[in-house]
Amino acid sequence: MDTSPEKISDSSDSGKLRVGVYICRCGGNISDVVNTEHVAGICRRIPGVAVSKVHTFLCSDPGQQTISDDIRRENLDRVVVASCSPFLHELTFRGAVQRGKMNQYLYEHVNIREQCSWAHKHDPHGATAKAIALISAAVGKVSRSVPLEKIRLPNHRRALVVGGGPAGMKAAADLAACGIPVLLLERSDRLGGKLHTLNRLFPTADAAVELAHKLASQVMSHPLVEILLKSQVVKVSGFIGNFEVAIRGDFGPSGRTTDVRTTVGVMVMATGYRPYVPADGEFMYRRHPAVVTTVDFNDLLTRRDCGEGTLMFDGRPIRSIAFIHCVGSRQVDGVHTPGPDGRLHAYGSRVCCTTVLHQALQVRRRFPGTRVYDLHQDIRTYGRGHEEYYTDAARAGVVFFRYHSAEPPRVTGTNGAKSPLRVSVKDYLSWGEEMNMEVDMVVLAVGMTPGPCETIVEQLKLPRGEDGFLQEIHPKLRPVEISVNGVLLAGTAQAPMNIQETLAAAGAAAVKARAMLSKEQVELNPYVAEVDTRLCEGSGACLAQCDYAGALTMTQTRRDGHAVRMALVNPGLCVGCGACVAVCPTRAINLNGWRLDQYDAMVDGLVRDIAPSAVN
Amino acid sequence: MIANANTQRHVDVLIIGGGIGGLQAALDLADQGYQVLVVERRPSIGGRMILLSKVFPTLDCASCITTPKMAAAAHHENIELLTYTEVNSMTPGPDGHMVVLTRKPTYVNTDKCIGCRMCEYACATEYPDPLEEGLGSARAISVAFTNAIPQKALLNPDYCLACGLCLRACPTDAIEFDQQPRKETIRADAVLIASGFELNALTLKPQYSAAQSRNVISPLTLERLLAPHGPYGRVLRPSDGKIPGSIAFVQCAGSRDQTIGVPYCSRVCCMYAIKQAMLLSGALPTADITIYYMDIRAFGKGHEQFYQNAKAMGINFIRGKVSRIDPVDHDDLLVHVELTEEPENFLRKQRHDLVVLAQGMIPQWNPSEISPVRLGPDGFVVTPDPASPCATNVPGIFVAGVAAGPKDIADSIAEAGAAAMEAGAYLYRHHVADMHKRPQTVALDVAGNRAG
Amino acid sequence: MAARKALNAQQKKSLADFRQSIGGADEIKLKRHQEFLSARQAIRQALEKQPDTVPSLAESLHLPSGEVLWHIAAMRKYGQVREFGEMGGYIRYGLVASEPQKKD
Amino acid sequence: MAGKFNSNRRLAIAEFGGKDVDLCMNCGTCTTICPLSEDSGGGFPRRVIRLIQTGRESKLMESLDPWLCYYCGDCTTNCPRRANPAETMMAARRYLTARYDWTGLAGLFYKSALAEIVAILAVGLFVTLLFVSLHGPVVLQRVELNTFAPVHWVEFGDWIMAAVLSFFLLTNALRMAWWVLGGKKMLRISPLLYLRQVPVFFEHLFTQKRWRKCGSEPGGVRWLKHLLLVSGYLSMLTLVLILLRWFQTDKIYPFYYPQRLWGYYATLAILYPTADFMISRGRKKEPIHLFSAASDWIFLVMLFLTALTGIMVNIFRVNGLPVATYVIYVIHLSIAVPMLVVEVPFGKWSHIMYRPLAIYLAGVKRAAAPAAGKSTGQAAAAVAA
Repeated sequence: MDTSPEKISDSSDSGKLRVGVYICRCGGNISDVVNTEHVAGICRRIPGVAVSKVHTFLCSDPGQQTISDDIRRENLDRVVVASCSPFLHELTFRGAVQRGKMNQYLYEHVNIREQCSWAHKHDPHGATAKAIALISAAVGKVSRSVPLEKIRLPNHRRALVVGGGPAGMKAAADLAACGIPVLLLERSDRLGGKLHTLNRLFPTADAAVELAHKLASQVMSHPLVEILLKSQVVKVSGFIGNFEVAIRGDFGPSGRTTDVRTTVGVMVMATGYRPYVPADGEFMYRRHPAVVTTVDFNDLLTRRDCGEGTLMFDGRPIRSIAFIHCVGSRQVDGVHTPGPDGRLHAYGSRVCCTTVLHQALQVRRRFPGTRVYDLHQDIRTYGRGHEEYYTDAARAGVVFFRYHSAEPPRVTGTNGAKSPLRVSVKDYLSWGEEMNMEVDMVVLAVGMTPGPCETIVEQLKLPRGEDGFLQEIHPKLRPVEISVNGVLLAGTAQAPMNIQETLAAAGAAAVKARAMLSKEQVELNPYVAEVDTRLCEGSGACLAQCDYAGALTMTQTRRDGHAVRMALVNPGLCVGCGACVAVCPTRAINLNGWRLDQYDAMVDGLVRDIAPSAVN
Repeated sequence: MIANANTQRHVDVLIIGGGIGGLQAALDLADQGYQVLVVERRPSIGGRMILLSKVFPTLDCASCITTPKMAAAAHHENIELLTYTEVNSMTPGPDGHMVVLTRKPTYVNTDKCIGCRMCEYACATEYPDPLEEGLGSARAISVAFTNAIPQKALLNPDYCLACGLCLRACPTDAIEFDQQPRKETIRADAVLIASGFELNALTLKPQYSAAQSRNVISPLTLERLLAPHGPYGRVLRPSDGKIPGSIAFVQCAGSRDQTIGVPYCSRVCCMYAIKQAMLLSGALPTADITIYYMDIRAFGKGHEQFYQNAKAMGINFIRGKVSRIDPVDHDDLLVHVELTEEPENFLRKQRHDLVVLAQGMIPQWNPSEISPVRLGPDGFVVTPDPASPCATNVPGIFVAGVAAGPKDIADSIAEAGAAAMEAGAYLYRHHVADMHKRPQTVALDVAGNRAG
Repeated sequence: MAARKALNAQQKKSLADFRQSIGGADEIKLKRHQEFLSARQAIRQALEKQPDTVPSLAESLHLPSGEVLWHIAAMRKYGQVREFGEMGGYIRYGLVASEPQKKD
Repeated sequence: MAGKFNSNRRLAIAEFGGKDVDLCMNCGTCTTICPLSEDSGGGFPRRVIRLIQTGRESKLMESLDPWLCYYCGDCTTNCPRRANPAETMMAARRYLTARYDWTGLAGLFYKSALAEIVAILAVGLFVTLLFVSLHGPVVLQRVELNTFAPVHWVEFGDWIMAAVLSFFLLTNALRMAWWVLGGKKMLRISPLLYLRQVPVFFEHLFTQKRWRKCGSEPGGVRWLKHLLLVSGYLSMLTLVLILLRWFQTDKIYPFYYPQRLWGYYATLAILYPTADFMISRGRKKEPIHLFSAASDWIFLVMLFLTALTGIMVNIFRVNGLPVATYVIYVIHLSIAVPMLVVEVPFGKWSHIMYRPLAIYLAGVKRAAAPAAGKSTGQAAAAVAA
């Protein structure tokens, strides 16, 4: 292949450019496989490259400093960083570039960790060659970059909180406390959510209802919080700062079901969880009246007619209870069958162990004559004050049995009769011996499954994790944000949590929401489609391909004195997917930052033969 | 930005602890427009996390998560960092909290130091580096670590021989042997405690023979061994540099044990042991790796799958609490354990090259000695109001992360956000009450549009 | 390496004051430093002959193997030794041929 | 394996001092910290604890584990839940002693200190009354103990008492063997096997040698003290039961004469350890001494007082104080007899028989079931080896 520098500078302006290439060792993550020094050496040969350096941790402060210093000192006008996934650090380096007083969109990120060193661990030479090719492509692309500016759109400084449970109330209260108006939606007719189904909270033994009242009074008394009960989102579109929401509910003067539309800047998803419902016949559930879930059992314990001294259920005394842990949690492929949602609940539900011990302890304390058996896999009393429940339950005489997931306990009994239930378990606290027990009641410790939020999830295309819960961007970098900018996660919509964790997550979501709403305008990345008004012939092919309602529209305008139909992009709604670019017959539509000529330059860069000698 | 000290000044929030929790809270508060001062007792921010290898359950490298937050905090216009600084007292008053700090002498003028490390290369004295858990060496004057913030040299007077070699080597004359500790008083409207944890002593249980064998190590030591920039650049055992062929993780070695005063669960040990076991099996593909445990507490998002993956990878999980570890010949260790799930031959003495003790998490700092902040019987800060999980008993003092009980990184970060929110709301009320200070309310109509 | 500069009067004074304030280079410190230097020197000399493993060095130099490993780790950090393959479950370390150089 | 878990029954181990057994989370620390567990192969104390937690009485009755524990307390010191496994083992021994005893008196005494004290007082009163009504002539000029209490009468009483005690002890031992060897199955074991293991019984009875391994510290001292006590007790028993005519005499031998030396040895061998044990129990420094049941105290006090009054009889006699000698003699017997009658078959002292018997039975069990690989068989193998 012809690699004469003249030809390359013919096809681009690289001759005049000064590109800085920075290669990260990632502390060995990259340099253990990719020969980073060699890559840097080769990259110096790429036309236009003025600086090519290696650093151990480019993302560290000294690493970033090197880049911003070089921009000034070496007069760089383009920067390429070859490091980890752009998902992690593209923004980091854009910041460094900006600090060097360069337009941040003249920056290109190359992933030589996930795509080179990790993917080709056993082929260092190949990985090194691939790294060179990718950097070369990026140099080509960045050479064709033009300075871009963030898209600035008005910011509606108002938050929508979906869900009036503890997470929703907490997020709403926090935001309102900072002067941000909040619209709080709740499907049911009262605030409080699952707090009403709980009895005492662990580990403080505070009454759940008191907490519900406290949080509810915080939001109800605050003038900035508008509460809509018996209402839910039926339609949602838009983007950060500008979500258009249609809400249906029993509000307004007529009390009839009506729809209202409103605009909010951010949305907090506090849609909560649903307890797992055992399948018919799972541990005799729904086959025997005395097989209940921890939710049912909690109700029973709060009822006045549950007995004094002796626990009463269905008019008969309960003298022995077996609690079975991990019902609908920690399911194993091959042992369990997927539930009605088609999912295997492989995850642990975090709170059920302490819930069981909490209930078991209450039984032993309130009804000392009742024998309590606890059948678990692992006791996961992880939280502050939780281990005490385990110790106290043991001290109170709860007898523990440990089973393995492949050999779950078996519950048998005659259908519907008031006969005792028989529970058999292979007990690994007794060297795997089979244990049989007759009990009057079996309580199934059910886990959490994602709460109802289908409409919003579908319309905003929110991602769910393997477990079905809403998936955050990154558990540590951006723990309460989801890939749709402006939508935040609060509480058990994201994952099983206990009350304190839920409130903390809600606070974390609120703080992000407040930061997002603190700006006069929202800033969006400029990676959106742009129509070349000289070339567009109004074919409408782009519109047919566009998946994002409102992102593309056709307008009538005048060109050279003629009325023409032309495509128009709404930059707030365009996600930059590029579907329109591919179908335009006149190449009139392009994606900023990813223009077609940049792709051409990338291809040229990929095949550029700059390393004739073998990679060592 | 890195601070210059004045004698007394005012900030909106003073954050105690520059670890991941403190930094996250600082960023969240600064993004809301508050002036934040972060006080860190060590030479660099980044806390424990910056010294870890990779983190569960995503197996991201710890540096890759921590360094950008460190850099973001260092560059944030609303954040000021004071490293190598201790908090002496914290007194609530009508005008906020008066916090007295001591800035320890680094013997290096941070304005002049350019972090070139010439002094470090010139220095002739080395000592076991506490940041490497004693396995690596540090020189008497050195930059804390490669990606430390600030990148400034620091002199350790305990090891300095006052030979003057560094003075001669420094290109900017930054070394100042006449530095003294400086007191400074800060008036802060709110204080956020994010002082983190330490592990209880490795030698706490003499039955585990950590005083007798260098191969009974702390999990933080193993983090350093696994870290890309670790002391040996690979996993070797500390007694003699052997490539370990058999590694044991002894869980609940410093928690869930009433004989050592830590009855609670340290919450993270199961997961980091699994993570370390996975990383070890990557670094030492032929090694036998065993985790001795009582309950595997993989409770968080993605944790159970992580545990199942580790089992599928061939890591041995044995249920039984190790009662004793005896040093035997060739620096090996004999682990006494009952395989509680085995019907036969359940009493075992298993030989291992290296043993990692899951020490218990205890608070790093006790604020009750210098302030009215109350602690629970476990020594962690209490948060009496269930509706405000980050508020302490003192109005205006908040707590986040492990200072309020053991937590993993993800939970600490979430809680830091919540604490920032509560501190922000507190400040907002504070400022609204005193409109002269900061008129910040925005009038809005019902539809949420700005009215003016 | 930066050229060694002469100290000015003020620097000399502050250095002398500092020496006094930390109790001077007292005997314990000096002894510790002497031991450190002699161990480091002995290891360097042994490695000049040929690359070696930690236990083997420890045996021939009559030093605790943990201490030898610490020195090797330090020398590795400052670019003075590198790995020369594996032997019997241990790494062989040898001197870096060129001048000692800094890392990063 | 069939499910033997009895969900309707909890073993009443708490009444015998096993108050913390429910706290155990089965982590296994106790079993591996125990210096005897491995030799015994049985995995105690956790196995015993688990049997109690799950209410499997028949398995517990079968188990020899409680008798293989000598209570060093290491398990209790190391227990992360403070579930006090050592005391659970002690309680299990009390429980088993009560179950072996067909009269039900052992159980009654363990559960009620009052009952035990009343029984002791009753027997003591009976002995006192016996002397008050039946004693011989009281010679005041010089000490004539054999006139006051003729030795052949006393000896006769001794023999009757020995016979009664042996009857209770042996029937209880038979019950123990019945459970341990699996009921009727014990009849199928060849008498030769029983005979062959007899030396094991006596070896362990006299030496208590397994104890040497018990406890991490203070290595063997407790065993030596205990051995001293056993030797003193057995010496005294020999003197009283077999050599009484030689021992209870009005003749005053020279100091070095074996009869006096033997007596002094036996007295001191009882006095020193009992005093030492009582002081330790009072101080509660070691785990073994932390929890003292009433039965522990009663046993020690009675034994101490027996030896103390015994030596006082001798002192008064040698110094020629007739009244004091006769009175203290009556007191001595009023303490010694109830101590023997109550404590030996029904009280704490019975362990002197059950321990070696357990090791003996383990040997028999192993010999009878050569292929046994399971817990108790294994224990037997290891113990008898």
